[in-house]
Amino acid sequence: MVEGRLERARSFGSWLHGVGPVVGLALLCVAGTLLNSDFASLDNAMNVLTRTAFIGIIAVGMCFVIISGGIDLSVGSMAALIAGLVILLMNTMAGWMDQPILVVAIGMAFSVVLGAAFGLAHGLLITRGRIEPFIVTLGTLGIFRAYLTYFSNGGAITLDDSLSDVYSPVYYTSLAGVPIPVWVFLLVAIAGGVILNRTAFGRYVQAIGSNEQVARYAAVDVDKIKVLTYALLGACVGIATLLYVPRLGSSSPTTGLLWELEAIAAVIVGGTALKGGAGSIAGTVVGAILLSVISNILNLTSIISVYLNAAVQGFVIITVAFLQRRK
Amino acid sequence: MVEGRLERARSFGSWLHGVGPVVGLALLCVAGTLLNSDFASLDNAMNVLTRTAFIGIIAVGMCFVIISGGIDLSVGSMAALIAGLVILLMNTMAGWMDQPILVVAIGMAFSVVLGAAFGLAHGLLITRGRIEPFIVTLGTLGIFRAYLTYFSNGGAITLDDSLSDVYSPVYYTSLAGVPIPVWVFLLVAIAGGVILNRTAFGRYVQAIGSNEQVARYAAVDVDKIKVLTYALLGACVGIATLLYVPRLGSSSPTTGLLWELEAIAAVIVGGTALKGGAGSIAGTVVGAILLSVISNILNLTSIISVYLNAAVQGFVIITVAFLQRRK
Amino acid sequence: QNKVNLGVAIPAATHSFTAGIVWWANAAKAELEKEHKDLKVTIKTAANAGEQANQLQDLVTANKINSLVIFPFESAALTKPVAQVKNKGVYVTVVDRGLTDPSAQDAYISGDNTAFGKVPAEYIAKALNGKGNIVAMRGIATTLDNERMDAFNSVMKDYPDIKLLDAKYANWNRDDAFKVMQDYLTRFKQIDAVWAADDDMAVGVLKAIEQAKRDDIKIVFGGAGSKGMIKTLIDGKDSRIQANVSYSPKFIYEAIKLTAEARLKGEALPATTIVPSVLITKDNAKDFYFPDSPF
Amino acid sequence: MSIAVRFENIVKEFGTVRVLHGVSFELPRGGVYGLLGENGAGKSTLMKILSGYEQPTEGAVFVDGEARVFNNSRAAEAAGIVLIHQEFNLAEDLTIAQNIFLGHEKKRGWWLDDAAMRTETARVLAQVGLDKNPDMPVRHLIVAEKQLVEIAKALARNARLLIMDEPTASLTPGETEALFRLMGRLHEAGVTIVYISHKLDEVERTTNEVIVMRDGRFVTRRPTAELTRREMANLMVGRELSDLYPPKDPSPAPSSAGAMPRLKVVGMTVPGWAQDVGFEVMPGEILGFAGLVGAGRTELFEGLLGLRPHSVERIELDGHEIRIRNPREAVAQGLTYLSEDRKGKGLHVGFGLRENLTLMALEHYAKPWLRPGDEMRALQTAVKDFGIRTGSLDIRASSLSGGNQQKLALAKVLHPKPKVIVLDEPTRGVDVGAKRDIYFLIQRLAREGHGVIVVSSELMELVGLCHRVAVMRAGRLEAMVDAQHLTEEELISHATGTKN
Ligand SMILES: Nc1ncnc2c1ncn2[C@@H]1O[C@H](COP(=O)(O)OP(=O)(O)OP(=O)(O)O)[C@@H](O)[C@H]1O
Ligand SMILES: Nc1ncnc2c1ncn2[C@@H]1O[C@H](COP(=O)(O)OP(=O)(O)OP(=O)(O)O)[C@@H](O)[C@H]1O
Ligand SMILES: [Mg+2]
Ligand SMILES: [Mg+2]
Repeated sequence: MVEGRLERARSFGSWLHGVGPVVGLALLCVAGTLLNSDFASLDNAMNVLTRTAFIGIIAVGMCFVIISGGIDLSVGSMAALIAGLVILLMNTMAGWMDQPILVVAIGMAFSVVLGAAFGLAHGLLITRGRIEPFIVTLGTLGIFRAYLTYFSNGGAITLDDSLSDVYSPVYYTSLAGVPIPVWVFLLVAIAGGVILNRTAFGRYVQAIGSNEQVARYAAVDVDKIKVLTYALLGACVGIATLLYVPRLGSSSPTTGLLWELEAIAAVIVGGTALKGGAGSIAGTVVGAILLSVISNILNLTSIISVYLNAAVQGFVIITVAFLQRRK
Repeated sequence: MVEGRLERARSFGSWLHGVGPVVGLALLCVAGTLLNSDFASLDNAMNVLTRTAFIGIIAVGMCFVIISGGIDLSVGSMAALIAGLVILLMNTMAGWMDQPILVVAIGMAFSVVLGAAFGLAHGLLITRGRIEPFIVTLGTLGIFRAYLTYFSNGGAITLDDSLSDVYSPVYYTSLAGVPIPVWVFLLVAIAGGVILNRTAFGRYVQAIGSNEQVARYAAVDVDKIKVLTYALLGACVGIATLLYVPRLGSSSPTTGLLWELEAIAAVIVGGTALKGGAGSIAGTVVGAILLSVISNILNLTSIISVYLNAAVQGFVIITVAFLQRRK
Repeated sequence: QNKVNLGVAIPAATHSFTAGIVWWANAAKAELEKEHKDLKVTIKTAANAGEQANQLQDLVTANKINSLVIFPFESAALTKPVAQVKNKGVYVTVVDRGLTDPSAQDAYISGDNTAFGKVPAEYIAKALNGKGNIVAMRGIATTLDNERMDAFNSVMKDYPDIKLLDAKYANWNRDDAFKVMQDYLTRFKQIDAVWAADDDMAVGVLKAIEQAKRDDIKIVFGGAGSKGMIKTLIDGKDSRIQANVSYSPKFIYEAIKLTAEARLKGEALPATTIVPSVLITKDNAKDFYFPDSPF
Repeated sequence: MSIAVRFENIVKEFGTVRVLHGVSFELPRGGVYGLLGENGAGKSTLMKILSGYEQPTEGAVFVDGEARVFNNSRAAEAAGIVLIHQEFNLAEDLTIAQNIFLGHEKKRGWWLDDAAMRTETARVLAQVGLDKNPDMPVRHLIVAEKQLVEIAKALARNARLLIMDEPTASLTPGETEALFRLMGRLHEAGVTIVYISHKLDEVERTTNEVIVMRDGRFVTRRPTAELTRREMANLMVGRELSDLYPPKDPSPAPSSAGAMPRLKVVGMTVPGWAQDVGFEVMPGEILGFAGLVGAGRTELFEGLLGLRPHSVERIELDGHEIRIRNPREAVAQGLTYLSEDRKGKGLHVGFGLRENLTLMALEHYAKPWLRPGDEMRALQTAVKDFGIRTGSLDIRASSLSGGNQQKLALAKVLHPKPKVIVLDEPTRGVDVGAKRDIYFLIQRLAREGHGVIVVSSELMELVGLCHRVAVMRAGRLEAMVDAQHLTEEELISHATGTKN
């Protein structure tokens, strides 16, 4: 009896807690609709979701890394470098062969493989090299962007027009009224949720973040799992990039700037603790959407000085976090 | 016998560990001298130390926050906003009264007080509001910079010439051959070291970072100590700012960009773990100097493409961290 | 002939325009050092004002320069550091962003930020016959961006029937411009022209318009004359790209060349040289097309 | 000097769960009181209330006749009430001296007086018999040493009422003796002592009076002299307990008689901890490991699992040579290890019970997706099999009482169905009833043909349970005592090296 009540109280508490970002998002949506009726249009919703897709997909991968007790500051640079390399590869291949579709397909595969490889390198430096993830990825943050700048001479690397025509539907087409990036985002999020909550790997990730020592004693291959989380994040960055390239068909040293902060913020706003141990993919998705809705609303209205946009974002983030603060 | 050896081996390990950044710095200095003989000149050394002073002073404060298990992403924006507000205040006061020295003195005091106040606000939001430090300071990162942009109308806030003449000696004068900012840096570092290792406050900061629950059980006023660490960091930002203003005499929305990353990197490169619990001010100072020596060497040589500067920095940071990796 | 040790301090290649600056500076170095044995050029790129100030110190202390060409990261912030360099007897040429205290420089070579805002305003106003809705993009909050925006607004004051619907920051970044434009399109049902204020941002703007399949926008006016946009203009590939305004990073090349050659001869430069920003249309576009530059 | 305490109708609720239902009793000044009760009876909770770590939901604590409210431990300590925690409360990054004085730093003016704190620390460490440099970080201490630091911490507080919550759970006889001598001195000096332990022989030896709690209620109090251990046990569990140890099965045939050992280890060296140790355990055999604190037993087995750098000549499992580089390979081959450090190495205290239970055997539940339903059923079975007492199955492991956490940890390492199990201090902090359950469980495992290795500092337990006992001293295998010679005296003499 008593316990039943307790359980209910507790699960209500944790429900409220989990539901914090959702409440925040709902309030924002109401505010958005009041400020500009176009906010609630389907087109706008699709725009917002589509542009959330990149950060959202990266945030899903980041969620694993953060739950396992790690961090990755390099994702923005990594995305930019992958985009640049993929474009260079596709442009080169287009000179050799005459099947743009094949070229694009190879480019897309390359994007994911490259991302996973970069993630793997991070993982190995962190586990074998025994270096703090913060340092490793701060280092590669600089390295990736520097190489992109080097390859592009500081300018933009641009996809050939012929390829661009073949590739751009990947970003601009809709299936059943929903743009492809949103579908991919959805699939990645579902896959992430399933992996985190329904596989041994996901359980191990949580166990490592909660207490690495205990996990090691419990026969968890801590190093392997950590390497895998970084590789998984890398693959997510690769997927985000393969959706990003057809959008503007170019990569430049400004591509992906501060994505790391956005992705980490999405995860944390979504209710995952920075120290790891536990977290939720659903929360992360909501967090990512919430962040892009804020700037969408700011773009749709002009009630506040443009100078203060960042301030509004700051206030909203803090407020949402306050709504879901832990007891 | 066995124990003696073991003891020795262990303390040698921790000595090596602590000495890692120093070794890294020494190697860098050798490399610098080989690449450009002027590197080893006194002038150059003073230049490097002077410019390290800002980040170094902030890093000393950041070291406390990180040891206590927190983080502050807002320091760069905070410095920029403080600089802007201090300049506005001084310009306004210069209109009222005719004693530029007094005006500058008031401005300097205001700088430190404002920093401490911002830090206090962070601390209260984190402890009373029970919000993750990452979120709170990510929020204020945006808020501070937005307000600076607002006050400057997107441009720069510039110190009046009359004041500038009075103020600039604070940055440009030397005492006993050592520029004032270096003296201040030294004092702040020594004070930081003493506070961390010789006061109850410092002890509590380490205890909280190591195990908050244990600290709470030991009747340590965890919330108060946390608030104080943020206020201390804020005051350090204020001090750094009061040295920064006479240097460039202006503040704009690009002032202090990414300082947070540099300050955190200095702390971590200096051997403090991001999860807190233990760390050293000396290491932090060495870390900060190391980071500016890297870019100094890059400035003094032109062997590598300018595009790759960031890559070199990344490699060096990772290498130094590797040298002092924990077993 | 004098020996000239010339330092060049410019912003790092963080977006296309500054990449052009870096490229042209390197081109000048390669060309001039080959031509003159007595000339040494050292180029430093900085990611922020503080770093640039550091580099000035290093150029003087360690590289021992006697002439400096600087593209200040920020006018106000670099005034004092540049003055210090000049006090050490270095000849200083300032490019593009003028210092707040002109006595800190020997010569000033500048692009024309006023024209950068004025030219598009005039072009758009005329093309719309003084009537219509426009939206604008702004870069990163800086003095320079303010100058351009103010110039644009001052022209538009004379056209009361042209409505500037909104002007938001898109950080001289393609992605941000894409997002801002998407939201403009959601918000405003009738837009006649877009002042994208930079060719990078224009790329994002065009993609957003394409995606929304909107045909009300007749003009997208970028700025600075990147090779991609100039090519589009020459080829007439996009009816919305009708004109551009020159603000070529090539002026860093001119500045280095003029300074180096004058110093080699021991001469001084005129106190101020303005490289005019002019309207680029299909007719004169070829003169502004540099396919090898990254910009 | 000493103080008296009275509890009046103390009620404590966590959320809506009531764990203390109005406890009232008195502790007159100067006595040594044994506080007995099953796991989860509420002993630790009541003592935390007394010492300011928790606040009662209802009721009051009277100290020397005066109602007092202690808002934190510092307030209680100011009144002379000091608690030695059951679970360690040490900041791993700080040194021994820093931990001992945490929250009570000695100062000279503004500055910490480290020299004085170091001297004082050396003094209290000497009292508890721990020979360590006060400047050593606590991270480098082994479990028993941490326990001694906890005790030393309390001594440095000048207690007038000292509460010891299972202080000997991780101590071996030597340290325990030293502790008892210390208690004797404190008692003479007039300190009131509350002693909580599941080791009834210790309670019998050290206390004047026992107080029994059950299910959050006061049950009874009796002068210790009037009670036998069995009576104490019966009072605790509220029913008649039969023999603590199961009847011993005959020793299985040794390998010299041609049988195949389950596990055979030859020439195992863990540098700095254990040298050239070899042993074997037969199917159905319970092999004990005895030794003083610091004898290297824990490290030997951590080395065997690949958790420490080590070298080994040969490991055989059922006659096949195997290699073990990490715990995962060990589990895969059929060897699991229960750590003595429950909080630091044994359980994810922030996880639910289900996640803890199945962590080592997740592949059984991942086909390829995990099935929480199956896991839940496994938990229900385990709760029944191991007698884990908990109101709900849906709580975090940290909300279990200490003994119940131990049972959960045991269930966890048995979950992958190993062939050989190494149990390091399996009954630490477990009440007699539960201990008995665990002993019978160990016997059942042996009967099923498992090889069972029990590392324990409780000699009685080894004598009562094991077929053979290996005794380690200073990193070497000193002796292998077989069933005929198995007595506490024999084990102690080998462990201390006084056997000639
Ligand atoms: N923080 C908490 N939240 C919820 N329940 C708790 C908490 N702490 C203790 N309990 C519950 O209170 C009851 C009493 O626990 P307590 O630790 O006092 O038992 P104990 O008598 O010390 O047992 P043991 O002999 O195992 O140490 C247990 O059922 C336990 O699960
Ligand atoms: N912190 C230490 N520094 C140096 N030597 C140590 C330290 N701790 C233990 N030793 C030594 O290491 C060896 C093994 O000690 P350990 O306590 O791990 O053995 P154990 O038998 O597992 O003890 P326990 O009974 O606590 O399980 C001993 O020789 C001991 O003196
Ligand atoms: Mg207890
Ligand atoms: Mg042991």
